[in-house]
Amino acid sequence: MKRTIPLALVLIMGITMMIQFFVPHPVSVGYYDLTTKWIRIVGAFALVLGTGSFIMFHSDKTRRRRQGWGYSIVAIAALVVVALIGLCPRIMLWWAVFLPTAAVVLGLLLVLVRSVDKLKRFITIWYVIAGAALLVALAGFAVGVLAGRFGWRLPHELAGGIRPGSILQNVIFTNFLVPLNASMFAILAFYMASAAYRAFRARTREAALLLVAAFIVMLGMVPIGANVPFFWFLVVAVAALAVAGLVTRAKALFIGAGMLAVGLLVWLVFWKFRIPPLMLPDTAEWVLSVPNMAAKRAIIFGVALGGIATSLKVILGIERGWLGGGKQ
Amino acid sequence: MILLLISLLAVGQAALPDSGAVTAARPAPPGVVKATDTPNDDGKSINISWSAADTLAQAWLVERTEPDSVKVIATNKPDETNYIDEEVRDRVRYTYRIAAVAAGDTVWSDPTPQVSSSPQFFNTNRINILIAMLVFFALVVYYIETAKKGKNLFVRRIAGLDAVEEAVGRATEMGKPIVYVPGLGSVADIATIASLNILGEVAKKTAQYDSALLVPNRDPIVYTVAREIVKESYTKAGRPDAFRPDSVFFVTSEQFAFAAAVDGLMVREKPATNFFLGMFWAESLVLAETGATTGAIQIAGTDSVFQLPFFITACDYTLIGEELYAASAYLSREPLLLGSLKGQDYGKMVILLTLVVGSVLLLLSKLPALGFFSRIVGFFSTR
Amino acid sequence: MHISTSILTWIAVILTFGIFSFLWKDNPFYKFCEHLYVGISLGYVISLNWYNSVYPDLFRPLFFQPLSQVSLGNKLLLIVPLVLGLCYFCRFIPQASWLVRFPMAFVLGWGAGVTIPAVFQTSLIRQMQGTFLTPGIFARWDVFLWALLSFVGVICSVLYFFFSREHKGALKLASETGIVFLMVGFGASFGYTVMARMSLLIGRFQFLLRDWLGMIR
Amino acid sequence: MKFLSHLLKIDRRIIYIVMGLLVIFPLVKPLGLGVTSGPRATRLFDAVDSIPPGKTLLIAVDFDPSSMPELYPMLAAVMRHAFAKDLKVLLCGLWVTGAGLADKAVTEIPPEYGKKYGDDVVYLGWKAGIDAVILGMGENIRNVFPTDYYGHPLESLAMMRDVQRLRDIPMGVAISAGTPGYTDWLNFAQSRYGLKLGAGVTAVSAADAYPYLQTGQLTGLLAGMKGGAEYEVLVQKNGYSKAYMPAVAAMDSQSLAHVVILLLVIVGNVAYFATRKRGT
Repeated sequence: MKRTIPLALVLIMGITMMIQFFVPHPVSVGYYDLTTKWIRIVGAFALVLGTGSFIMFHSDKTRRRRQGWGYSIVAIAALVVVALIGLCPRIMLWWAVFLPTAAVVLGLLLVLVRSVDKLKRFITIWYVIAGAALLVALAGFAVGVLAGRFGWRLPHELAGGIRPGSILQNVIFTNFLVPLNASMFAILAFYMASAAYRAFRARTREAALLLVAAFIVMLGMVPIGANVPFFWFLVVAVAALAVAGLVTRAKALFIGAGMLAVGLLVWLVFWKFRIPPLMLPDTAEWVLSVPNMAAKRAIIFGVALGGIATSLKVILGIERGWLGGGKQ
Repeated sequence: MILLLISLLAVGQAALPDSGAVTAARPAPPGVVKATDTPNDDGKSINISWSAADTLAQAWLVERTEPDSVKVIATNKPDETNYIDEEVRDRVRYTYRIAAVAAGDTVWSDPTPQVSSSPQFFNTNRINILIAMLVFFALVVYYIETAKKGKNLFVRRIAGLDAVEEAVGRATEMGKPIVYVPGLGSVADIATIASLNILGEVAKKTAQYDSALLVPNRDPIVYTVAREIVKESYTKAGRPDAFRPDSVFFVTSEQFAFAAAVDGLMVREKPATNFFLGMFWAESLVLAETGATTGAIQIAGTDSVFQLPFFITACDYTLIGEELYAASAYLSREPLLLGSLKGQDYGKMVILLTLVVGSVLLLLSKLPALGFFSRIVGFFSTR
Repeated sequence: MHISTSILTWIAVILTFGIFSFLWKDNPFYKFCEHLYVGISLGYVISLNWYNSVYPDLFRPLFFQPLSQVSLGNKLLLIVPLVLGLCYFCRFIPQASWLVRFPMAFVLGWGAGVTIPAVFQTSLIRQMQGTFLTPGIFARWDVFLWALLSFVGVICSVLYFFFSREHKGALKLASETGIVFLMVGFGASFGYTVMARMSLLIGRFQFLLRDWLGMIR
Repeated sequence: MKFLSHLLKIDRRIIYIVMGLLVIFPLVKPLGLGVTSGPRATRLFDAVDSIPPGKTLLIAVDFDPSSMPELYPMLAAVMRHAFAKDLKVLLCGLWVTGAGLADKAVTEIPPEYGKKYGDDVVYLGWKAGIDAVILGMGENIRNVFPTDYYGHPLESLAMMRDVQRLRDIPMGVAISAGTPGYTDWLNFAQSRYGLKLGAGVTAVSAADAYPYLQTGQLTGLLAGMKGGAEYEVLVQKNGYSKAYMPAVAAMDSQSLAHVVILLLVIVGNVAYFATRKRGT
């Protein structure tokens, strides 16, 4: 029962949605609208899984005092405070600031009390956090109701939790989320620089080809490469090949340099000894729209067939990984 | 849809209306007026199209007659010679008339035969998708069934696997450990499952040659599965005693903290070989770079297109996208993996064959005799 | 050069340097910022999910709107997604954890059923239509050359990922040319990725120099 | 050769400092290299330019703060272009973390052109369920977004009266940092409802968009911060806006950063091959 019904459900949903794609009849369109609305709701609930495992992981780490448990408290506190501020409909700003601080103070008090051996047995740190969070939630809702009845009106834009467009959302978004999220990715540029110097090597023929294509695209896509003829880029490439051949005495590099040099000469003659007008940006555009387009299209075919095969195996119940361990 | 258009045009030329004496100012009534139920829709819409008999008309009036009312429902600009009426009810009979309007004169065409809209049960434009789906489904299911029946399906040995063999050998000669990172993905990612299959193989070798193996993990579930696989491989290789449980360990779930921790491990242990097989994101750069600077042989493999360029330049050998799946299918001989891999392989063959044959026919369609081949491109359009 | 006085900008600057400190060494300040980030982003997503999806699409029509606005039939229909959604909570109740399979089956089945035809349409049929060599390629010498080159590129790149026969003879030549195209394709992605990472860093410095130090416009 | 092998041992922090300085320097002292607009950006600009006034332009805000430097200038430039052409602008999003960015754009940019929220610009907000949202909008925008992001019911917004579903919208521009993004708009909006689509993407996913350009599914592409700068230049050159152009200002640093990376790779390789010859 625990496996057959989910598998049947996945089969029915998969087949009906595929058939629906081919049937324009109003019944099929109606069925489609209904299920899309349901999916939007169930999809939003899926967030429960993520939040649940997050809280479980960090609270477990705190309870077991594993290395770095202090930071887990920070993570859970941040989650609880931001979620509560967001969800309380009419929490007022200074209540929103006052209550979390009160909860933290209460938490610290309980931690001190807990360090006394007698009490350690029945008050664990996890209950402290749960207690503090509960306190904040109850107080927030109560204040919201009271504020409603007694008309404690704060300036309109201060109230309203993370209601779209409210002041709280902007504060949390622009001054906490944006700097953290943006900086987390900005440090990648530094890793890129040190990896470029210490790891990106033309070890194999393929890696060398990759780096040359990367150089053309990188220079072609920025203003500095805008008026550099591709001809000079090739001259530099010939020089680099020659030097590499000299240093490593690898015959292949010399042949490569020679062939490229001959090619350049022919190209020069073709343009009657004037520098061919093909600019770097146009070459980069060619690299992107011919070889790159062909390679990416082949990858799209591969990924599409792979994705379809996997989806089909899920629908037909051949692939059951998503069911998880489970007894039967 | 195409046949409809062509028949429309053909009929249009044949029966040009020969209206009576035409005064200079009076426009001729519009030519062939056709009203049809819009095909491949959910009903409630009728397609009206007509052809301009002359260029005098400044506007067109579209008039609809129903059992109980007559109403002009639209005025179109001269160049718009069709209109889709969507305020109709299904199974009610309508007739339409079109008027050419010019300098005060309104000349009505004769009414169209009665027509009523109705929903269709099959969208004929999407036959091409239905055929493609059926062909590919048949291939995948056929190969999975044959694989299940135990018939051995041939999958070529991926060049990457020789590199794996040689890298493990090198580590044993130098007596240095091997670091195997099964990626940062979860058990749901195909790349992680493929990586765990290859881990089993590598663990068998380290058991035989008795060299040290370190497996840091980022996902708790992948950690538990990896430990089982390594334990099983050690027993299969007949060396259950050599298995050290702490060689497979969980590090952290934060992306960059995990990368920093594995970097520390590589700098401390100075491994001879690093394996980065599975799902990677932006932190792949950090891992590959530190690994390269410690001078270890590095073999990577992932299906995330964004990280492949970095692995290709920073590692000695890289399994590109589907090669990772093929390697795991080759090693594990698991019918599910083999079946779907073969199904996709022959799916690709069908695509390539269609492309080549289609292109040849299309190029031939330039010859006058084989003009109808040019319809092939239309067959592949999507609506 | 006038340094900003708003406390909020200073918080943003401190957090930025907190993350950047990871470049020097993994330190407590970085760990604090990273855990703060993980907590805040999840809390933020929860509240937005509530305001934009769960409340307007489910709770308001089901509980708060009277029967005059939402018919009884629709209300009963809304019970289904509510029950499926609540099943997600059972994941954390050991005995009932198998219930989570129902919403997952619904979402996975629906997703697969919708994705397969859409992928056939956009990634396979439409892309194949774009790959055909049509008489139009004879327009000019370069159009013909690049169309042929792209066609050969697609065929060879797909053949590189062909695993059912040993790569010998013609197949070996095809996969050799295929890998060349693939490498140029990866090179293009490499170039663009470098460009992307640099833009993100420049964006952060623009924030520091403009909003914090006021040194640039 | 000793110098080369020493070169390899440079501490990575020195490279970080060099990198940081070289990026900051052009921001403070612009080199003025100028930006030329490529074919892909011009194609998108002409497509938006050809939309008759009064019609609605759909902009999908599918990115988060981490790709703001690349994609926010595009959003601003396209909105300025639309307002200068008296187009109505309809914003929506598939990324939850993009909600704040669209909100910022809707508050900052319309006043520059005297455009009013509700009459000239509407932000529908974010909804879970990627394909469900797009397909729902195809049938009828109201049953996906009964109210806009700020809670006003759609009926109360003047602009929404003549926009019922995707067919009423001549063109859309999907500004996306990954998935969900322009591929979903292609998969579901274009193939089912025929929405003409342009795209603005982060540089990372730009190379993968070319197959869709070649088949004509995408009408024009803006790639990374450079794409944003190209569009900003086009908008300014046609006299549609005199606003500050952040992306163009960053182009000098971008150029310098690329040259630095190039040199680092070349020097790294020379040092590596030279010392490897000695069998280190």
